[in-house]
Amino acid sequence: MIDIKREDLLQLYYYLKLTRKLEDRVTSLYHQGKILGGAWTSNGTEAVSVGYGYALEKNDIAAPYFRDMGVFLIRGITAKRIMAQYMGKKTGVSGGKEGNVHIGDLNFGVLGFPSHLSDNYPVGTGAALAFKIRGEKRVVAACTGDGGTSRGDFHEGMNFAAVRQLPIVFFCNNNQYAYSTPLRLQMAVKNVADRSLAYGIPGKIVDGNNVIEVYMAAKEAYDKARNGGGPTFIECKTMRMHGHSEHDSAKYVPRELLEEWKKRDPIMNMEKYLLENNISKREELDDIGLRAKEEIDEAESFAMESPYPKPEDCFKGVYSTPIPEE
Amino acid sequence: MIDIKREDLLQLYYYLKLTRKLEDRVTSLYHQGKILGGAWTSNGTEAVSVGYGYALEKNDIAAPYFRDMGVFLIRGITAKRIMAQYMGKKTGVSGGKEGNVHIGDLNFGVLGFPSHLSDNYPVGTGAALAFKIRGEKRVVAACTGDGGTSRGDFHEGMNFAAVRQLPIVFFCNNNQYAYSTPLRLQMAVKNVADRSLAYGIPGKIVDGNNVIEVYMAAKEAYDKARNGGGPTFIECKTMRMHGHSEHDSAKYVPRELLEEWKKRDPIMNMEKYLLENNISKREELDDIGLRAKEEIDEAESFAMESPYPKPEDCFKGVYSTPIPEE
Amino acid sequence: MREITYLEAIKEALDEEMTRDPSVFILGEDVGVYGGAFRVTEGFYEKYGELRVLDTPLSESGFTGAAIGASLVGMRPVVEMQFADFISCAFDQIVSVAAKNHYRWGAATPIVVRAPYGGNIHGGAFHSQSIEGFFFNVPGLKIVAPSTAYDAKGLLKAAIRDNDPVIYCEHKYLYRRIKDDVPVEDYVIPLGKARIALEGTDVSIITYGAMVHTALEAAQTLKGKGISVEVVDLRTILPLDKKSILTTVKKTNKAVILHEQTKTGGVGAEVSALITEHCFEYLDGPVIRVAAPDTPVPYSAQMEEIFIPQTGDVVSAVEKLMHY
Amino acid sequence: MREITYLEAIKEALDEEMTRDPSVFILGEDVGVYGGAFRVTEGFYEKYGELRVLDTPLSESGFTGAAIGASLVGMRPVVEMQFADFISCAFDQIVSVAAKNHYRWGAATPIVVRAPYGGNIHGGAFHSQSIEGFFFNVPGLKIVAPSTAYDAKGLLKAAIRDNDPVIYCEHKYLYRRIKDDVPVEDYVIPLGKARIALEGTDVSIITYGAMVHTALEAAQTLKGKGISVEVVDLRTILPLDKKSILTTVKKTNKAVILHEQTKTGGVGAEVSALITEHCFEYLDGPVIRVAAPDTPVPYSAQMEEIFIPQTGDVVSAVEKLMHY
Ligand SMILES: Cc1ncc(C[n+]2csc(CCOP(=O)(O)OP(=O)(O)O)c2C)c(N)n1
Ligand SMILES: Cc1ncc(C[n+]2csc(CCOP(=O)(O)OP(=O)(O)O)c2C)c(N)n1
Ligand SMILES: [Mg+2]
Ligand SMILES: [Mg+2]
Repeated sequence: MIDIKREDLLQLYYYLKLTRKLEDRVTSLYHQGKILGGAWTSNGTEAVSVGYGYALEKNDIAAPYFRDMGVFLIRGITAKRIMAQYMGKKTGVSGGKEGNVHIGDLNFGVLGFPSHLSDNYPVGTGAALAFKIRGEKRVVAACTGDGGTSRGDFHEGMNFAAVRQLPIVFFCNNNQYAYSTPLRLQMAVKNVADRSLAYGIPGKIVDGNNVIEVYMAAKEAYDKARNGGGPTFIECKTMRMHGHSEHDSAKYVPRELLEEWKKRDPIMNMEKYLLENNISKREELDDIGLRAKEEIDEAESFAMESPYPKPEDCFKGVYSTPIPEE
Repeated sequence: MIDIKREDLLQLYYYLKLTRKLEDRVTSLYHQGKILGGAWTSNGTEAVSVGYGYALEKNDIAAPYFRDMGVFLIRGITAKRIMAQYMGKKTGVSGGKEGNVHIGDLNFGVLGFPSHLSDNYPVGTGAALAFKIRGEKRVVAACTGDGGTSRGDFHEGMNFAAVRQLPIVFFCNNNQYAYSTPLRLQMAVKNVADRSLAYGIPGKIVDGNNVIEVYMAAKEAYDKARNGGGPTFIECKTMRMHGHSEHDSAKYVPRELLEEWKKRDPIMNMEKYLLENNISKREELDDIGLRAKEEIDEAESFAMESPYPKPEDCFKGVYSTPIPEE
Repeated sequence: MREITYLEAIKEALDEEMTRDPSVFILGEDVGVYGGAFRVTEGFYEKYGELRVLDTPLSESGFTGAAIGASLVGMRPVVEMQFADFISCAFDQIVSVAAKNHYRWGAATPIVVRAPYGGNIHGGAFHSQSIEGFFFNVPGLKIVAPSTAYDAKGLLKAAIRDNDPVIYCEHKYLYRRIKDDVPVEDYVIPLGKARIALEGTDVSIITYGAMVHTALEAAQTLKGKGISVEVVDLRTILPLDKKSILTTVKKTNKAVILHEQTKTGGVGAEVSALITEHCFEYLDGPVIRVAAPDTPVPYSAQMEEIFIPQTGDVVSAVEKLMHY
Repeated sequence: MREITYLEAIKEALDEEMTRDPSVFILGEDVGVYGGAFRVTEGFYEKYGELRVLDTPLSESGFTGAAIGASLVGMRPVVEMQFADFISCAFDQIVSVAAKNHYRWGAATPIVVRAPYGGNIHGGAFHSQSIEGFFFNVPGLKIVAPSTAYDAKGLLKAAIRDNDPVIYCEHKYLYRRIKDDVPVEDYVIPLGKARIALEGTDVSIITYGAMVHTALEAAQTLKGKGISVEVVDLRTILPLDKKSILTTVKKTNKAVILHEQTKTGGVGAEVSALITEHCFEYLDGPVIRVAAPDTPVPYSAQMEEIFIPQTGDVVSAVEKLMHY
């Protein structure tokens, strides 16, 4: 029996459910034409963001990418604000300036996700550098996709963090595909974690569909980083169960592959674990699921009823310190 | 006894001498104020460019960086044109448009060096891709410095070449420093070659002060690439014996380190090898040295006597196909 | 003749050029098996094989640099940016290598970089940008921005056959929204030449890309008000067709410049400067620019609608100028 | 007061700001032990230690991104590009992340990117560029370009204390060539405000950076010819000080814009467009631009001399305008 408090295990389960339910709702709202623009979800890979997000401490910083819904929710960015963001409402995380998963809020220690994949690797590294300069015992968690690891910024961020032994843990949500591009056209190594050898950063591989495994690995790496042990790279092997975005039927993914992974659904895994080890009961889990559902119901109505931003909002906020026009 | 024809061994020696003499001449001309702008040399590391350059075949392509004088000379870009380029003359490689080591000439299969380090890794990869698409048995040799391997383009070029198993061999002139920056601030791995693990590209380490070792390793890797075996990365361990450029006294380099490496001078090494194995005699080597010296003397007078470009040349050549202004 | 969409026109140009010339090939993210995020290269992978329609790793600098290298040894690569916005990651290769190769060492770099750009698709700051401003001050590059299916095909063929690096700005909003007559026979539209999209006598609207349609709509409305508008479609924005710009202004003596790109430092600034520099004495009034405000592209529909210049904005600008 | 060089002024600003505010730190290539390629940070490593004067790996995108990240959690990083030209490698981080953070998610990004730019040093295409054009069409950025030691110090302090990303264009040619009075007391020069470098009545030369000195020389010559020139030093080029630009033109009714940056799509185009847009009726003649030709920076002295605008070019441009 691994030593995670029962309440933490139940919280992990709760966030898995909340993430799944939020994104499932987004999916159906998208098909009803109630979402503005596109809709991306992390379906099937929720254990990654929930696991590494939950292992962070309050003052730590997350530099996520766009399949990290669990992180947003765990850090305290509410389902209401996220749902409103999907609908382009004034009450959304960005007041309507940004959409869907392009989320960031310093009040909750979440650095904004720039579409350009892996840009947050160097950015996260910089936050970790600040902590080292100031001698603060805080860590950064940065995440990207398997495709994102092919970018120069992945290389430059990892290398700088390694040279300066910064308090940052790099995660990769290896969901087998980058849009339609399979791993074999993305890299010539067997594991994404093999990439970390180039930097002298220890690379770990975990089952990305097992939230406890992700959580434990993250916690261990954070502790190490927090105590001056330097960065770790953690590859979470999982599978993207939806298309790249909700408009994509993903015909390019072999059905058998999906069937295989369906049997390893992260929520199912967690339920099984909690029940078989008598940590929880069916009823309790159902209650948690219900709580999550209600939260999403509220989020949806909140978002639906929220006002749209004013057109003039467009002109505001380009600068933090605008130069007064006389 | 390794199997390199005697004439090849003597040619390798000749190009080592020619490179050294050309760059030494540039250095003294620089201090006499006869060079336009700065002067960079490869002093102490000549075996790298001479070794990998000499191993190339006529139709192969070089994507060099700025300490690859041996490659320029071996490919057929004459000392005259190079010296004239250093002086900003019309007869220089670029007709005065470019200076010093910013050299390229497709007539000799040399892709131009863009200052931005490692930009030539993806560029070289593209030339190799063209050969693969057309089914030509040609290879590309790309080179950069140890510092250059920290750039994103190093990562993106290596990764693409590996995924597509392209006919390219990547070299790194590891001369211990990037300007004033020592390896320990550049990377957290022991060998630059460790970086190649991230791509599934075999990494080799050779003595960069032993031209025969560099030549043999390059030849072997070219043969492999030429026959569909994919890319190889070759780290040439050596030492930059001058400053970053001729204006830099390199106080930041420990004198003892230079003393150590002085004993391993690549030209001295080669002379020793040729004499001890009775491949050549003192007189013959002196003749070769004299031939090299004369070539540089001619190059200098040619450059000195050459005209400067016309000011109006400035406006020409921006486009290959200019749009006629009516 | 038959009508095809802007997207079909791009697709046809690529297809015909690849058939005509074995040195033409395509590389980018998801252009192969998937046929591209916008389906522009659908079926190409099956038709031309995996070595001429290459799915690349997620690395814009890497595959753009590779395109440059391939072009230096005789190929004519067409790079697809999944969205124009990601061209920022390839900026160095385009500006430091491609743009300067010919001047620095005499090497032609015949690459085309396809940049699906522009707003009105609820894409936000990273899927809606007009990126011509990144490159407009970089000598050595050519930039085109077709507004019709006819131009999309003819300009892409010209770009592919040209020996210089060309950034081909294709407007995402037009992909499936416009259709026009496109000949089946091979044709090219010369780079660097603008066209008169509508003849007029009172005022000139100089524009390009999707805004050409906004200009034509505005011209319709203004016609009803008795104002005859000449609409000039630049087609190529780098280098600019100075002659056509000056000719129309000398004719109408009034100029309004329209673009979706943000105002400060936009193409309109250069066009305006050229006009005052070269035909100041012909001007009846100030040269007016109608452009997006100096902000990133906002997400919400309400904000994006005032971000992107609308017909009404153009109409009032013209009227303001007429009553100057 | 005492006279110090442009380079010493930059150095003093950095030194004083680092002493004043522990959140200010420096990162870049060779800025530590070596003191920077141009020796701007000489002695800083010894004084502030290796965590506040960081020698980075050779990776502009990486360390610029790191500066952005540090700034998001309370630091005020000053990034040194070894040469401005290499900023092309950091383009994506500056344009996609730094410039858009505040608009997209309300986060201030107080970074300064020092860009040693400009020609006249026989550096060629990769060590002489004016890079303001890369960023001039990007909302969210601020760009400054001091012309004197006094401005160099005051603008750098203002840039460091500002909460937005600022690209600080320091002209390499001026480093040790100019000296002027700089107070020992702390002072800042507000961003976004131009200055009158020379009062005059007949014609305005609007310029910035090293060209301010060329403009002043030209003004001297023209004075001898009885022409009174007003020289406006923009100081900040993004956002532009519209008010000062329009004020001088309304006063002299004639404008010449001068910059070392290449002409097409340069800052001069925007200034020209602003002038015709907002004070057309005040103009006695066309707005003339004197700028570098649309080519990469050539290496040889003979070519570079006609690439970079010379005093004579400015004098004849002004005379041409006076006789218009
Ligand atoms: C630099 C960059 N290029 C292209 C894109 C467009 N794009 C968005 S997601 C995606 C695939 C990402 O794959 P991966 O990194 O594996 O993440 P996943 O979507 O699988 O979670 C691409 C190409 C982007 N966001 N950033
Ligand atoms: C992208 C980029 N950044 C900065 C520079 C400036 N610069 C020129 S050489 C050099 C050091 C290069 O070190 P290394 O790669 O080890 O090559 P070496 O000079 O040692 O041969 C630097 C920083 C550059 N040329 N390119
Ligand atoms: Mg993936
Ligand atoms: Mg080195």
